[in-house]
Amino acid sequence: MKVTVKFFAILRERVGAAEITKELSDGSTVADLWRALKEEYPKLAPIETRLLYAVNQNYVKPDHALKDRDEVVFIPPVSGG
Amino acid sequence: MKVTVKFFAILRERVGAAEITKELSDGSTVADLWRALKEEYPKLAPIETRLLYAVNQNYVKPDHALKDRDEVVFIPPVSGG
Amino acid sequence: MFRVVRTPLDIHELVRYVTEASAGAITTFIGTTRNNNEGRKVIALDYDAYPEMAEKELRRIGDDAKKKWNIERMAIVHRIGPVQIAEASVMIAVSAAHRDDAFQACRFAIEEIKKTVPIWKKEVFEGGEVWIGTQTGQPLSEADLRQRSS
Amino acid sequence: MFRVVRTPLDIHELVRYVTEASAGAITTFIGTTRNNNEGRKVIALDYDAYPEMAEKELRRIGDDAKKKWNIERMAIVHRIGPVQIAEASVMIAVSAAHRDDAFQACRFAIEEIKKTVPIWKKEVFEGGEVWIGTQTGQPLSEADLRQRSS
Repeated sequence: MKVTVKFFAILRERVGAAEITKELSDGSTVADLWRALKEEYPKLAPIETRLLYAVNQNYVKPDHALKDRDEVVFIPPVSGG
Repeated sequence: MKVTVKFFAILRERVGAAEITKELSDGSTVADLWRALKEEYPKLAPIETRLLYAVNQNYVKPDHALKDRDEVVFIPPVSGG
Repeated sequence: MFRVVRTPLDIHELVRYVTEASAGAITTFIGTTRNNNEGRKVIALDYDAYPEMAEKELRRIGDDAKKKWNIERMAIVHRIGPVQIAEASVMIAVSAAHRDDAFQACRFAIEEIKKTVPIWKKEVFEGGEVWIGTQTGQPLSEADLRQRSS
Repeated sequence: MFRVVRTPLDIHELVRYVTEASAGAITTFIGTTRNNNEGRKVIALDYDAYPEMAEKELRRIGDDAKKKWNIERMAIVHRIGPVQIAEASVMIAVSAAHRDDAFQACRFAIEEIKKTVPIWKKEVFEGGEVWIGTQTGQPLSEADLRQRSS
């Protein structure tokens, strides 16, 4: 399956892209995707512990199973306002 | 001595004037002035218990002694905002 | 900026006045004429004031707020005369470095206005009119009064 | 009205939106760029957002506020992109029949925005820039997260 990953704020700067498509094996979770991204973009590792996870614009837990064409966003601590 | 009395809100309606000049004997207090006004304008009596008193734009107590040319205002419960 | 005026109020004017480079937060309060009160259908409010003393009391509220909270600027403008449904009778704006001060000072200002500023509203409703406060209002306590007249 | 925009914010627009004949109180909060933060001289803030989800979370805040307080209308607009000193990054307006509800709901909204809405600010200061929150911020608790993802 393929998922879209969008990057914002510090993650976009670390990755150097606003959006990528990622091929994953069926049954992959959000945590699996994050592990794969860290291998591809080692600069992502230092901010790992403070992330939240959104799939199709809803917050989910890291063990959430992904489906084909999901939109995944990793959310560092927010600072709006 | 002479003092100026300004009337606002319900008091102006009861008195039918926005401002009057009142001749008082020396040593008169705010309470004395109010008693004199009540005689002149009996419609003032019902609202007496809830009044505050201002002389020259400062709140004072009813036993405050008036001086010539003071500006006196009787203040019913405020309701701004 | 502490004023009693007869013209419609403009929230931009107050916000502009309190805007400061050193402030991160601005709070405002706007009091508007509500179309109902205690079961009566309200047509309009008609405000009267003792203007010189009212402005003096508004300034006193600003001074007190500055002593209590770490705020940058405060503006209060109260309209008098007739104020139609959904129109604003009072606007308050407060700026502060941090939002907690701005919220608390703004709330303080409107509560004080309703207690000590010589402004009165007459409610014009379907079937009559009444000066609000005169029937039911409580005057300042002796303690408040001592403080005020000191 | 719950929006994420790239253009300067207008307090009139929000106030007009929440104005209601049945409301007697409007509160607003405006967050502005402060010229200093933790001893740094700030030049500007630069906001980024996940816009679709941010607007969804802003709406969720409005829905939660309506459940908690007796309010009429709420508007929240957050600006993204560069926001210069003294310019507004966020504006909230709330109308209610009575002021206590308006104040509480407005305060609730800004606190929630800072906790759950996917918007981030980069502080551009003399000598560098930093994404605020990333260094020191706490993520949502497990309890918060459960609530959010339900």
